[in-house]
Parts: sequence; C-alpha cells; structure tokens
Amino acid sequence: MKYSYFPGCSLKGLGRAYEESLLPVMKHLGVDLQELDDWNCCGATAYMSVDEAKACVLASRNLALAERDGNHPILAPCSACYLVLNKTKHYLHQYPKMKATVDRALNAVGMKCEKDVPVRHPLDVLINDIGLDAIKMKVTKPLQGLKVAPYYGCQIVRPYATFDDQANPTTMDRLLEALGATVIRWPLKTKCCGGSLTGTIPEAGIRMVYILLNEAKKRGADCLATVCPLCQFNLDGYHSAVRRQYGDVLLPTVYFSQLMGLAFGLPDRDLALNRAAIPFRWRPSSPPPAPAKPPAAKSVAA
Amino acid sequence: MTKDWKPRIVAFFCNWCTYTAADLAGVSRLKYASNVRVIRLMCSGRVDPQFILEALTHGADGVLIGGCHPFDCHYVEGNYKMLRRFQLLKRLLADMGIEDQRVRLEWISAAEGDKVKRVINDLTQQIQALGPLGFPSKVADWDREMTELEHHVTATAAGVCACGESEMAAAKPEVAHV
Amino acid sequence: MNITRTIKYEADRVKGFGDEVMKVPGCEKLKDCIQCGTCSGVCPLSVYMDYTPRQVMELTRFDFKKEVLSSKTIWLCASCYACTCECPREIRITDIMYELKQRAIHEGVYPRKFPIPVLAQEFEKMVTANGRISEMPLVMKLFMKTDPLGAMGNWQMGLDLMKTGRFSLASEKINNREQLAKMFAAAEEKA
Amino acid sequence: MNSNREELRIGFYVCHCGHNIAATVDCAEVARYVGTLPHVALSREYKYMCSDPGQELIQQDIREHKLNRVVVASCSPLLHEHTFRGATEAGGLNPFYFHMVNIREHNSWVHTDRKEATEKAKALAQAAIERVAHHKALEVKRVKIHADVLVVGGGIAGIHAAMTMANAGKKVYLVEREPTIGGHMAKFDKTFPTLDCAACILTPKMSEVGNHPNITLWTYSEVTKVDGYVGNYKVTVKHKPRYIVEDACVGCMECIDACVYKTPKFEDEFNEGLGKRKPVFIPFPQATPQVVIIDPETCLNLKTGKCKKTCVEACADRMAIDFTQQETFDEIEVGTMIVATGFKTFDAKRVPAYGYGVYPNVYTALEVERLVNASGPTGGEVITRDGRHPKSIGIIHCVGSRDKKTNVWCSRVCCMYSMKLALLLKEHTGAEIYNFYIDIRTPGKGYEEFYNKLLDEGVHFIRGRVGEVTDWAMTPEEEGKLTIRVEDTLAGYVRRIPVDMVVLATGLEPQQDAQDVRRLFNLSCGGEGWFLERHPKLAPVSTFTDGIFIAGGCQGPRDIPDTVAQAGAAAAECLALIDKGYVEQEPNTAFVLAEECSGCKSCIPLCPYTAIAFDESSKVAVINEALCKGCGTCVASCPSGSIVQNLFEDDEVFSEIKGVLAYD
Amino acid sequence: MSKPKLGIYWCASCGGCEETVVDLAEDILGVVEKVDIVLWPVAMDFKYEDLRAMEDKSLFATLLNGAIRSTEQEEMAHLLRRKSQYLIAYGSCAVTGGIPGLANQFPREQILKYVYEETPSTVNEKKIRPQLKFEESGREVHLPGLWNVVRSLDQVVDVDFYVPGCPPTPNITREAVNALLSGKLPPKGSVLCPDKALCDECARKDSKPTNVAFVEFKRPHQQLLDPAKCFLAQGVVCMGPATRSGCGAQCTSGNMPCTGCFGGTSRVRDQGAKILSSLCANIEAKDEAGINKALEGIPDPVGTFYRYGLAKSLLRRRVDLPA
Ligand SMILES: Cc1cc2nc3c(=O)[nH]c(=O)nc-3n(C[C@H](O)[C@H](O)[C@H](O)COP(=O)(O)OP(=O)(O)OC[C@H]3O[C@@H](n4cnc5c(N)ncnc54)[C@H](O)[C@@H]3O)c2cc1C
Ligand SMILES: Cc1cc2nc3c(=O)[nH]c(=O)nc-3n(C[C@H](O)[C@H](O)[C@H](O)COP(=O)(O)OP(=O)(O)OC[C@H]3O[C@@H](n4cnc5c(N)ncnc54)[C@H](O)[C@@H]3O)c2cc1C
Ligand code: SF4
Ligand code: SF4
Ligand code: SF4
Ligand code: SF4
Ligand code: SF4
Ligand code: SF4
Ligand code: SF4
Ligand code: SF4
Repeated sequence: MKYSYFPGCSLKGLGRAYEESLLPVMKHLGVDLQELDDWNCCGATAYMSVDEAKACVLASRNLALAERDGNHPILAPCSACYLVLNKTKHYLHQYPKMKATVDRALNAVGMKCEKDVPVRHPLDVLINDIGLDAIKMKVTKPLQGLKVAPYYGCQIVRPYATFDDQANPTTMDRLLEALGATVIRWPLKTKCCGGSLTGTIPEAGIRMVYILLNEAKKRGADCLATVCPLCQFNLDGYHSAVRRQYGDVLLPTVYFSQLMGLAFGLPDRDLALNRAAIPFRWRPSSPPPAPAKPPAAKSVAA
Repeated sequence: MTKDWKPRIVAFFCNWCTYTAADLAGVSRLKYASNVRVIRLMCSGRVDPQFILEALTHGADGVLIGGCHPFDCHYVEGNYKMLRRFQLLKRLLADMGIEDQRVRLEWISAAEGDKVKRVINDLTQQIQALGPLGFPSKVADWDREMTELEHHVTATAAGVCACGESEMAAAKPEVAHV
Repeated sequence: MNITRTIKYEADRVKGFGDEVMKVPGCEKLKDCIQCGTCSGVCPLSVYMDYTPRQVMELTRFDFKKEVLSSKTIWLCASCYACTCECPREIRITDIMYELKQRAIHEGVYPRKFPIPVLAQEFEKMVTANGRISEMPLVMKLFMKTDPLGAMGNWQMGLDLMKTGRFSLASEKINNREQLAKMFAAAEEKA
Repeated sequence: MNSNREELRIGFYVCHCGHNIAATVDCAEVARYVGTLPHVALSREYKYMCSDPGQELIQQDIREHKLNRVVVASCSPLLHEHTFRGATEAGGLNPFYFHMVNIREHNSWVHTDRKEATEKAKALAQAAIERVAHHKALEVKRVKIHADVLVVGGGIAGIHAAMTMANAGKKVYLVEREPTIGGHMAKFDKTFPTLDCAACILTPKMSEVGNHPNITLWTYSEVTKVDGYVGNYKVTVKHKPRYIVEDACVGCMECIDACVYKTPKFEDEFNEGLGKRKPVFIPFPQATPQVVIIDPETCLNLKTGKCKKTCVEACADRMAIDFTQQETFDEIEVGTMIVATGFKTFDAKRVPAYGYGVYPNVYTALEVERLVNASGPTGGEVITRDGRHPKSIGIIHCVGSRDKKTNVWCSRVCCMYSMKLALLLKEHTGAEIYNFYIDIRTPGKGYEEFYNKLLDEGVHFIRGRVGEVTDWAMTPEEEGKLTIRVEDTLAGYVRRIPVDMVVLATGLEPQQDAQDVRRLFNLSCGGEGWFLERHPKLAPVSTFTDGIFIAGGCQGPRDIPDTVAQAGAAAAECLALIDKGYVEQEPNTAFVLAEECSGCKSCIPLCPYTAIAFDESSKVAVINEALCKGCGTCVASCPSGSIVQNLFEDDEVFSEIKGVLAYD
Repeated sequence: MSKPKLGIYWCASCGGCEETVVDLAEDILGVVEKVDIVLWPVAMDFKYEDLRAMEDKSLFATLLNGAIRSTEQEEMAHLLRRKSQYLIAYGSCAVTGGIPGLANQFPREQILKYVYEETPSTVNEKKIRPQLKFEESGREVHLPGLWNVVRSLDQVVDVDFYVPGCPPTPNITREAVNALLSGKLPPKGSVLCPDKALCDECARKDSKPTNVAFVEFKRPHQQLLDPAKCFLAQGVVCMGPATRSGCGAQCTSGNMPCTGCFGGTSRVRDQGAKILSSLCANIEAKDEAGINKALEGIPDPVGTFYRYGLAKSLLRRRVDLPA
C-alpha cells in the first residue's frame, strides 16, 4: 500500500528525530511513503485560534494535493497535523458553508477536495495495515527488560481518531509489547503534555511536564515513548525548568519509531537518538535468543 | 415550469408511528409545508410499489413513505419489507428517468413530530428544486403524435382528405405496405 | 478595603453574543449545557484558569461577552479535547474556546502582553506568508514581542537544541506561495 | 345491507372544531366544493362534529336523506374515528361505511396559509369521497378470553401482579429465568426512603407466591414461543435443568455441606461476585423456591463425570439430585400476560474515567448493597477489596445516566439509592461521605425529607460531575488513595479529593435481551430499548399488543413504590379483560381469494404472526383471520393480487391516491 | 351460409404469433373449415385497397399481433377496428407492448442510430437512413414513420378481447377462436386465459419452500438449473407468481424460468411492481447493504420485470424522453 507522507513543520524542525527514525523504520517494513509535494503547514492549533475558515482552507490544500497526487491515504505522524487534517475533513462533511468556502478557495487555483482521502496516523497503519505479526517478524533485537511508559498525548485519540479507544488507547502498548518491551500501565497516557504552554506560560506547562515525568518514573519506567513531536519536545526539553520548579525527574523521552528501529536492529545513526537533550542510553543486548525464527514463521502461517 | 407551481406529494404513513407522529406535529402546532397529502395505512409493509407508481403517474411530484424505525415496527418487521422493496424500486425508477430524490422512505417514530416537519419541509424543497414530474402532461404530449394521424385516417377513410403533403401522409396509395 | 461590585445587571450583557457564538460550526450544542462541570473536572489546565470551562460556557450562553473574551481561560486552553470527549451533552467545548479566541483577537481584547494570543497571531502571519512554520524564528519573534528578557532565561534550552542539531534560523517556505495567497483571497470573497 | 350497486348517497361533514380548524381552513368552501362532487347527497359544515348534536346530525341525515356513506373531515381518526363510526351505526348504517379525513392535526394545526390549507382540505376530502364508494360492510369480531394469566419475570413487579390476580381467583403462571424469584429487590439491604429492611418486606411475599394454590411458579424457566392473540395465547415455556428434582428437594442444604469442594470457590452471582459459592448452592437463604441448584459449569460431575458425588450421598433417600435432567418444555394457554422482566444496571466499565475494574476499590452500587447486607458476603462488614476499612468514601451519581455517550435518561432511583447507601455506609463505617451529583432528584413522597436527613447526618454533597478517578498522587495526602477530580460547581473550584472507596451509582438500562423479549411478545420499544406503553399518561401499562401488559423496571427506571403501583394496575387491566369475557377486534384483517391464489407461497413467510399457511389439499394459501393483525404486508406482496385486506383494499387505496391528486 | 370472415394482421412483432397460428397444425384446417381468412399478409396476398373497400364491421374478427410503433401500424389498427366486429389483441406485443415496448426506455434517435449505424454487423459508411418519402421517376413513394412511443393495441384503438403470450400457445388460440365462434364470450375487455398465476399449473410448485429468504438472485446462465425444483428456490428470478397461467408452464417445464409473457392477473395494475414487491419482501437481509447485495443479482429491473409489459405498465416510458 502507498501513502502520501505529510511530515508537517515540526518533523522538519524540532521534531526531526521523529522523521529521521520513522522513515527508515517504514522503509524496513516495506511501506511506500511518498512525501506530499509542496505540502504546507496544517495550521495546528494556533491557526484555528485566529481564523477558523482560513484554517480549514489552509489544511484542505494538503488534502487536495493528496487527492491530486493519486489519492493515497495521508500518513500524518504529528498529532497536531493528524488532528487538524481530520478535523478539517469533518468540517467539510458537516458544514456545507465551510465546504463552499473551501471549494471556492481551491477552485481559484484549479484544485478540488472531493475524494475523502483518509488521514492516518503511523500507529494506525502499523497496527491495522501492517499488523503486529509482520512487525514481530522484523524484530531481531527484542527490547527485553526495557520498561516503557507509552504516552499518547491528547490529539491522536481525541476526538476524531477512530483507530483506538479515546479513554484507554492501546495501539502503542501492543506495539511495544510486540517489540519485546515491558509496558508500564499508568493513568496518564492521554493527559495533555501542556502543548505550547511550556513556551508561553511556563508555570502551567512545566507543571504538566513534571506530573507526567514524575508519575512515569514513580511507576518504574526507563523511558517515555511518544508519538508526537511537541510532546517529545516538552517532555525532553524542559528538564532544567522542571528541576528549578520541582526537583529532578530525569527520564528520557523517545519516539516509538526509535524504539522500533532499535528492535529491528537498525544502526543508531539511522534513528537520530542523539537528537534528545536527555540521552537515551539503553540498548538491547544483541543477538536474539536462538529459537526466535520458528515461532515467527508460525505466526505467519496462522 | 410556472412560477407558482407547487409540488404535490403523496405520503403513505403507517398508522402506529409516522401517522401518529404527524398527529403529534399537529398537536405541537409545528408548522410545515402544505404540499403533502397523507394516506394512512396500517404498516409501511402495506405500501404496494403499485401505489407509488400510481401516485407518480397520476400527477404526484414526489412520494414519501413513513414507517417505524427498525426494531420498532408494530408488526415486527413490515418496515424491513418496505425497505427491501424500496431499494430496488429506487433503481427501477432511476432507470425510468425518475430522480432518486422524488421518492423517500423515512423512519419516523410516534415521538418524532419534529421529524415529520423536517422531512416534509426538506422533501418539498428538494422537489421544488427538481421541478414538476408532470407525468400526466408528459403522457398527453407523447400521445399527441397520434391524434394528427387519427384525424387523417378518419378523413381518408371517409374519402375526404385533401392534405396530401403531411409527413404522416399515411393514407396515400403509394405508402409501401408491408 | 477594596471591594468590587459583582452583581450583574441586564445591561452588562451583550445581548445576542451567545446566540452568535452558537451559530458557529461546532458551537451549536452549547445550548444543551447542564452545568455539570465535567469539562472543568477533566481539564488539565483548569488549575490556572480564572473561570472554569464550565463557567465560560455559562457566561457565553448568557452574553457576558466582556468577561469571557478578556478571560485567561480561553488562552490557557491547550486544545487537548479532553472536555469535548467527556462532556455528557456532547458540547464541543474546545471548539467553543477556539471561537472565543478568534473573537478576542478580532476585537483586540485579549490580555495584553499575554504570550499565547501573540504566538497565535505570529504563527498565523508566518503561515500565511510562507506556507510553513520555522519554529526557531517563530519563538524568537514571540519573545521579542512579549518578554525580551525571558529569552535569556532559556539559554540552556537553546544550547541543548544547538548541541542536538535542532536549532535552525532558516526560513521554511513552500514553493507555490502565490497559490496559497490566491486561495485565501478567494476564501474571503463573498459567495 | 347496502351493496355497492345501489346508488351511492354520500353525506359529507366538515367540522370547525371551534376555531381549531375554521381559523385556518375555509370550511364553507370545502363544504361547497365537496357538494359538487358526484354521489355526494349532502355536504355540511358544523361547529363541533364530535359533540352530541354533531353526532345526532349524522344519524338524522342518514335517516332523512337516505345516506349510505358518511365522510367526516375533522380531527385525527386516531381520536374520533370510533365516535363517528358509532354515530354512523346509530343512524342505521354499517359503521364501516364511514371514512374520516384529518384536517386538524394534519392541516389546520400545521399550516398557516388559509388558501393552501383549504385546498389541501378539499383534496383530502375528495380522496375520502372517492374512497368511501368502495367501502364494504364489515363486522366487528368478538373473541373470547381465556381466564388464565401468564406473568413473566419474578421481581417485585411480577410478584405483586401475580399475587393480586391469584387472590382474585385467577390461575397464574409465573415464569422467572433465575433460580429464584425476587429480582433486584432481593439483593438490597434496606429500601429508601423509609429504610425498611428489604428482606423483611419481600420474603414473606415471595413465600406466599411459592405456596399460593392459584400460582404455578416456574423458576429457572423462560418463555420461548408465543402464538395466538388476545384472549387465546399459546405459550411455550422452557425449563432449564437445575439437576435437582424440585418436588423432592426439601431445602435442607445438606448436599451443599457435603460437596467435594470443602470451601466455596466460585464467583457468587447473587453477591455480585463479592462472595464465593459451591457448584451446588442456593442463591440466598430465603430464595424461593427453597430448592438448591447445581451449576453445570462448575460441578465436577457434570463437567468431567469424575466425582465422588458426596452430595448425592448426603441427599440420601430424598433422591432429589438428578444429573440426567434435560431441558423440558411446557405449553400453556392463557388469555392475557404481564411482562415484568425488569432492568439491568449499567456496566460501569463503559466509563473508563472512573476506573471500575481497574482500581479494586471502585464499586458499583449493587455491590455495595451486598456489602452492607447482613446476609451478604462479608456479613455486613464494610471492608474493601484490598482489606481496608474506608475512612472516606465518594459516591458518584449519574454513572451511565444523563449522558449522551451512554444513556440520555435520568435513571430516577440512583439519587435516592445513593443517599440510602451513603447513610448505610456512614452507619457501618463512620467514614466521611461525599456525594457527587449534577442534580439531586427526590420527586417522591418523603424523598426530600430523606435528603434533608442526610444533610443533618453530615453527608457531604458536592455539585459537580466527576471528571476522573485516578490513583496517581499530586500531594502527600493523596498517596495510596483514589483521587476524585471534580469541579465543585457551586464553589467554582476544581478540587481533588482523596478517598478510600468509590461507589458508582450506575444507572438503569433495558435488559440485555430486551429486543428478543420484545419480539417474542410483539411489544414496541422506544429507541432506548424500554418497552413502550400505549400511552404515557392514559395507558401506562398497556402495550400496542392487546392483552399484553407491562409493569415495573422493564418499562423504564422506577422505584419500588411505582413498580408495585404499576403491577397492580397491570393486574387490574388483565382482570378487567378476563371478567368482560371477550374483546372486539378491528376488522382490518386480510383474506386470500382462494379461487384466485396460485399457491406461489410468496406471502407465507412474510406474515409476522404466521397467520398464513399453505393448505396442502387445495394447494393455496389460507389466512387464519384470528391470527392476522391486519398489517397488510402480505397484501402488498402477493404477486397476483390475490389477497385482500379489509378497510385497506387495493381499490380503496387507489381511489384515495386518485382523489388526493384529482384536486389541483 | 357464408362463413364468418377472419383477419390476421401483424404490426410491430417478430412473427412468432403467426407461427402459432401455423402451429395449430391440423387444427388449422378445422379453423379454415369454419371461417374464411380474408386477410393474412404473412401467408396470403391481400391488398390494403381491398380491405379499405370492405364494409365496416364486415370482418367477424381480427387477430392483431404486434405492438404499435409506426404510422402505418396505427393506421392499420384504426382501419381494422372499423372493419371488424371483434378486434382481438393477439400476443404479448399487442396486449402489453411486448419486447418492442422495451424501446420505451430509449429515444427514437438513439435506436435508429444504433440500428442503422452502429450494430456490429452494420456496414453503412454513408450513414444512409430510410427516408419518409422519396421520388423516383416522377413518383413519390412514402415510407411509414416511426413513432416516439411504442404502444399496446388498446392504447391506440378499442380492443374487445386479449389473447396474451409471446407467442400465445396453440391451445389458448384454439380456445379463443372457439369461444368467438360459439359466442360464449366473457365480458368485453377480458383476457381469454385463466386468471390465476402460473405457479398454479407449474410442475415445480410443490418444490417451492414456504420460506425462500433470498440471499442472492442469479440469472439462469449463472448456474446449472435443477430441472425439478422451483426456480425461486434456486435463487433464479421467475415471473411465474406474477404472471397469468394458461401457457401450460411451457418455460418452466423446459427448464427455463417464466419471464412473464402472459402479463399480470386482472387484479393487478402493474405486473412488474408486483413481482418486485414479492421478491424483495422475501429477501433475507434487513440492512441496506445486505439488501443491495442480494439485489445485485437483478442488474436490470426494467428488463427483468417488464420484459413484455413496459408499454402498458404504469410508467409506460422513460419519463424524460422527448415527446
Ligand atoms: C442499586 C439499586 C438500589 C435500589 N434501591 C431501591 C430502594 O431502596 N428503594 C426502591 O424503591 N427502589 C430501589 N431500586 C429500584 C428497584 O430495584 C426497582 O424499582 C425494582 O427492582 C423494579 O422491580 P422489577 O420487578 O420491575 O424488576 P427486577 O427487580 O429487575 O425484576 C425482574 C425479574 O424478571 C426476571 N426476568 C428478566 N427477564 C426475564 C425473562 N426473559 N424471562 C423470565 N424472567 C425474566 C429477572 O430475573 C428478575 O427476577 C434500586 C435499584 C438499584 C439498581
Ligand atoms: C399547575 C399544574 C400543572 C400540571 N401539569 C401536569 C402535566 O403537564 N403533566 C402531568 O402528568 N401532570 C401534571 N400535573 C399533575 C396533575 O395535575 C395530577 O397528576 C393529576 O391531576 C392528579 O389527578 P387526580 O385525579 O388524582 O386529582 P385531581 O385532578 O385533583 O382530581 C380530584 C377530584 O376529586 C374531587 N374531590 C375532591 N374531594 C372530593 C370529595 N370529598 N368528594 C367528591 N369529590 C372530591 C375534586 O373536585 C377533583 O375533581 C400538574 C399539576 C399542576 C398543579
Ligand atoms: S461538561 Fe458539557 S454539559 Fe457539563 S458543564 Fe461542561 S459544557 Fe456543560
Ligand atoms: S480542550 Fe481546553 S478546555 Fe478542554 S480540557 Fe483541554 S485544555 Fe481544558
Ligand atoms: S370532531 Fe375533532 S375536530 Fe371536530 S370538534 Fe371534535 S375534536 Fe374538534
Ligand atoms: S436519579 Fe439522580 S443520580 Fe440518577 S440519573 Fe437521575 S439525577 Fe443522576
Ligand atoms: S395482513 Fe397478512 S401479513 Fe399482515 S398480519 Fe394479516 S396475514 Fe399476516
Ligand atoms: S402470494 Fe398470493 S398467489 Fe401466492 S400464495 Fe400467497 S395469496 Fe396465493
Ligand atoms: S418455478 Fe416459477 S412458476 Fe414454477 S412454482 Fe416456482 S415460481 Fe412458480
Ligand atoms: S412460462 Fe411465462 S414466459 Fe413462458 S410462455 Fe408461459 S407465461 Fe410466457
């Protein structure tokens, strides 16, 4: 299956480690990603705060581009992009007026947005299109002994996603288990990380970062696994601020894609692990246990 | 289409749900378009496709069928039977040039007076936009091609026709009879 | 002792404001609010809000325009959608917050020097011009506008970013910027 | 009687209904127009047709003007068709020579433009004039009523209804699917608002039912088939094997002691899984009937065939244990039925934010009912799953109620039972108790007073719907506790309140199998799945199926006083039918034209009441008129047009279609 | 005493009905004994002029087969009506429009274009079409024009009796002629055929279950057909239940489902709507998707349910076609 890859601004900037690890991992799984030509910013939450109609116009250009370029599902790894693109689709369905405005805008440049191109998150694609069995087959260095607190954040499960449960999502849990890691159960996996507040109203943002780090640490996590560049940036980048306000809670935050890469045995340099402020030093103890192959083969047969 | 043309819609409502809902709309004094003429049947399962065709060919511009919601049919599943007929009937009508939107099946429970209003207003608007179906006048138009000839035949048979040049100069001796 | 009048007279309401908001896509269901407070109960930011989300709903519904538009609450909302998912009346509180933010910006009544609305506007400007966001330049702009000294406090982070190769002042742009401009222009035309 | 060939003389009446119709419809114009139509012998307008003089007018005209058809354009036929049929009959005509036009509910009340409304009225009237020409004389059938009654469901509703009718001398079958009757009420410790002990008021009634000579009690049984019609239902009841011969068991329970399982090991359903039971058990000491039951899922002998069967030894010569029992069936005939199958409580796992099933100390209300019950699993000691004596308890209202994502309705009893449990928990533990509510609903006699009492007792009430229950701590006092995050909407603050125990006031929902039961008894359900009453105010225990009544929690959430009142009402409805002895049936049934039917069998599976059968000797379809309820589905579907439905004949409908379209 | 005069005439038809008359075999002699056939273009040479010259009502009866599609056909219908005491619509085309009636789904131009220019076997580079009139050596010759609408006979002239079938069977033909000659006639307008549906005389009737619950519909070529089992029980659309009997269930005994040529019963206004109603009501699925899935097997409801009756059905003709 082919996907139109929509990186979004963050994956080219602060969140580049996400892209740098996701692309090799997807390639390793044989997924065909084609970056959407000349994509633009999804608008994120900020644009919506200023002008809803223009936000929809902005986002729908990307939908129209995807439609034009073969109508493959859009793969949107950033939570904000994922939400905004889905929300835009939702608005176009539900509000004819909004649709008319968007149509007018697209029409002015000879584009259209009619085919309802799906917008998907990598977790969705990994679990539902590729499947855990296929992923397990690629695991050469299981993450045995690594205790991970899966952190979904807010925007991929709420409110437009359909691939996982809103209150208690489990796709990443299952993925991490398939990689051989130990998954920490904790009640904060979908609590907001503070979003852009860390930068604007530090007191509020830092508190939220602290709560997450502290709770994960208390429950014995070796690291947090995240699916969103903003979450990663907040949870990783503000440790000194957290220390100032609450004391030290050092805990690395990695992208799930980086963990996948490790389990697949991809080289460190392909996984951008050096891009985090709080380094993640844990590595799987290499050669896989001998009888790893036969059971994998069995699962294919089943 | 004349300016003041108003759609005529025949509705078949089941006694227990939709007819009662229409009563409720009345009791609640909701206001809606006056284009619909309701015919009460005991169940949407009683709606014979012939009724729908009959209505359309006798001058209705649209037909509305109202029944109980799935699982709610007073007669257990008359509504499904209608739904099944409806699915194919719609295709048949489309093949005969009658727009999809002219015939509608709606589940309206006895409690949904406002849905009666919504559906009727919506359907009226939709049909207003489509314009008249005008089946009887279409048939009259079609049949006009015959009247001319009928004249002619009657006249020639009586030996008094003078109009030899008609395109339909059927009665001329040279007509190649097969 | 400093006391302020807290009673509200009918004249304090901007009649029609609530109805207007409720006409906006996504905000229709506000009428149904039963003031249960679930939204506030789940909101991670209610900790800092001057009005709880529930109160914002009530104030909006009853036309207390000034109060809501100048509240900090709407800017503290991080768009986490927790309230929207949990509200028993399926009110899309997050979208209502967006609508209120837009109106606050439009009317220029947001709290002055409050960084969030400034960020939102800078963001919008940058995207409108370039089609994309360049995070570092955006952050710089924000600090310049709100807290020039605050930027200094974050030197540690800047250093981290540089060390990890994520600090870039380059400006990201899409190629077809006129296209975007045309789209915005067309969107603004009346139908 | 009039035949169709006789010259038609139609009388037409248009009613003003005071201003109700006349304000919007030009009645004079309608009367004038209809007067010009063929066969209309007279056409009148009148102020109130349903009034006595209005009806008298019809009768007089029939006699004086030799009318043989009558059409009245007025309100909904659902309201006054009966009235005018009566007037037609009183005038000496067959009542079915009447037809009614609805120009009030369907016209004057819903339109504003007088011209349009008048035109619509004319069109509808013309249709009726065309239609009534095809009407036939029909007869109303009287059906005798069988005097026995079936009650389904042995909760307090079923118990009360059965007792009422049995005491009136009727033979009652009471069918309960659990091994004992009692329903939900049997699980309660006390009942609000008076706090009388549930067992004390219920168990005497239960044993009365068990011993009543007029009641046949079938527990562990279910109705599997219902045939027939009002007055003459044939019902099949399935008895599930309990592996105990009911008549032989004396309820000594020696088998339970003797079971090879020395200690109870399996989750005890009656105690909501809070206690344990053995494979052979009795749900609770006062269960009715006083007979044990063996659970095939856990009994060693039934599962593996390898057991010493110490129970059989213990039962000795009473020989009540029978491992060979199979399902058996009974077929009974009854004239009327009461469905009282109750409700189920909302599955608290559906609101994950409250942590039920994740945190051991989160309980449902029903669990707490057992926990505070002296005959419950802990003997009435309130001790949490992790062994604590709670010092603080939070009770969350409206769980699975008043929420568009789960159930929109108010469950009506949970405010009250939450307060009851608050009081009982306070009595048992002395803990601080917080009730988290959206609104306190106490609409009952003595209920508000009960609320006041709670306030006096120092139970806390916080107005706010709880956002979440979690086990992560922000402050030291939260460590090791469950924390409730909520907005105290009256104070205007979001609060975090640590507690040792959380009680979820789960709402009431239709039974899981409500749809199946509905179909079985041909009831209607609202969208939510509660059984639908015929009229919410005026026929609250009747259903759309004649002879079948509903009572109690199956119709919607209600408390015990309302349930019992309803059960009494349902019993009275049955008794009224039985004592009248017969029912009248609308003659809108269908019949097959035997001479024309080709025997294609298309119609046979379509009848929801299996009223159509294939007659093997004549090779055609035959409709059992007594079973036909007159839906007309078969009529619409007979490909050769060989079925006719009285009152809705093809020609009647065709003429109505023509009529509504004839007027421009 | 002169024998009653009989006319047999054809309009828009395939010739199959004429075939039936021939199929009366020896019986034809019996017929000829009793009547004088004075008009039968397919078998004998009669001139239009001869007919025109006849006294009105001088023909005892005329069996007219074929639908009315051209000016000439219509003219002949009128003429024959004048000349005959009894005008009999003979065969499906005359009774209900028949196969030619299916043309009512398409505009005339599309049909002409296809027939004269586009069929695979047509070689007509110059795209020549028949002209309504042309001149040759000073003489003007006229050809009949094609109407826009195909009509049944009774949509053009008054008809006394109907003998349906595509073609009518020799049996009912014989019975019809006998009835005419013996004067034992049902009321005017009757169909000279039993008024029960075909299943009544179909040998497969007993094998039809009382609950068909269709999950799919198949067309006859899509499976091997059980020679004894009711077609509907095999999921194959059979029009028998909605079609008059009288043919002796020819098709179903020849292992093909009934396609409905005898038309509906007298109690039915629209044969197609009725079979649709009955087949659909008996589908098993209850959701739209499931229902539509089952109905995929009926890709062309008009062609299936109105194969012989479109022109006389309630809808008659595609409503958006030009007059
Ligand atoms: C936690 C809790 C506390 C409450 N406390 C109080 C209180 O203190 N005071 C008060 O007034 N009310 C109280 N109520 C309300 C009370 O429970 C109901 O009013 C009452 O139980 C309704 O009785 P019922 O007979 O209609 O239904 P149920 O008690 O539900 O009985 C229905 C019976 O029908 C049986 N049944 C179901 N389906 C079938 C079938 N298909 N065939 C045969 N049998 C079937 C069931 O097994 C059951 O025995 C409380 C409710 C709850 C949930
Ligand atoms: C303002 C208002 C609005 C309401 N609206 C609704 C509503 O919308 N829906 C709803 O469901 N309920 C409504 N109710 C409640 C409803 O009125 C009652 O449920 C209902 O009237 C109770 O009927 P009843 O027959 O018991 O009593 P009543 O209606 O009070 O009838 C009692 C009768 O007994 C007569 N009587 C009294 N004493 C004697 C005597 N000693 N001898 C002889 N005759 C006597 C009285 O004259 C009276 O006619 C409303 C109530 C009020 C006050
Ligand atoms: S959760 Fe919804 S209903 Fe409750 S107060 Fe908030 S907006 Fe209102
Ligand atoms: S969306 Fe905004 S208001 Fe709602 S819970 Fe999240 S931060 Fe609070
Ligand atoms: S008959 Fe109906 S419309 Fe007429 S007065 Fe009575 S209630 Fe009103
Ligand atoms: S009775 Fe009280 S607790 Fe129960 S749903 Fe209604 S308001 Fe909520
Ligand atoms: S009308 Fe026909 S299908 Fe309906 S109940 Fe009667 S026999 Fe059954
Ligand atoms: S559908 Fe009609 S023809 Fe067929 S068996 Fe039933 S009644 Fe007879
Ligand atoms: S094969 Fe056709 S005609 Fe014969 S019984 Fe079946 S449906 Fe009737
Ligand atoms: S079986 Fe049907 S299609 Fe065949 S001849 Fe008879 S009626 Fe015509």
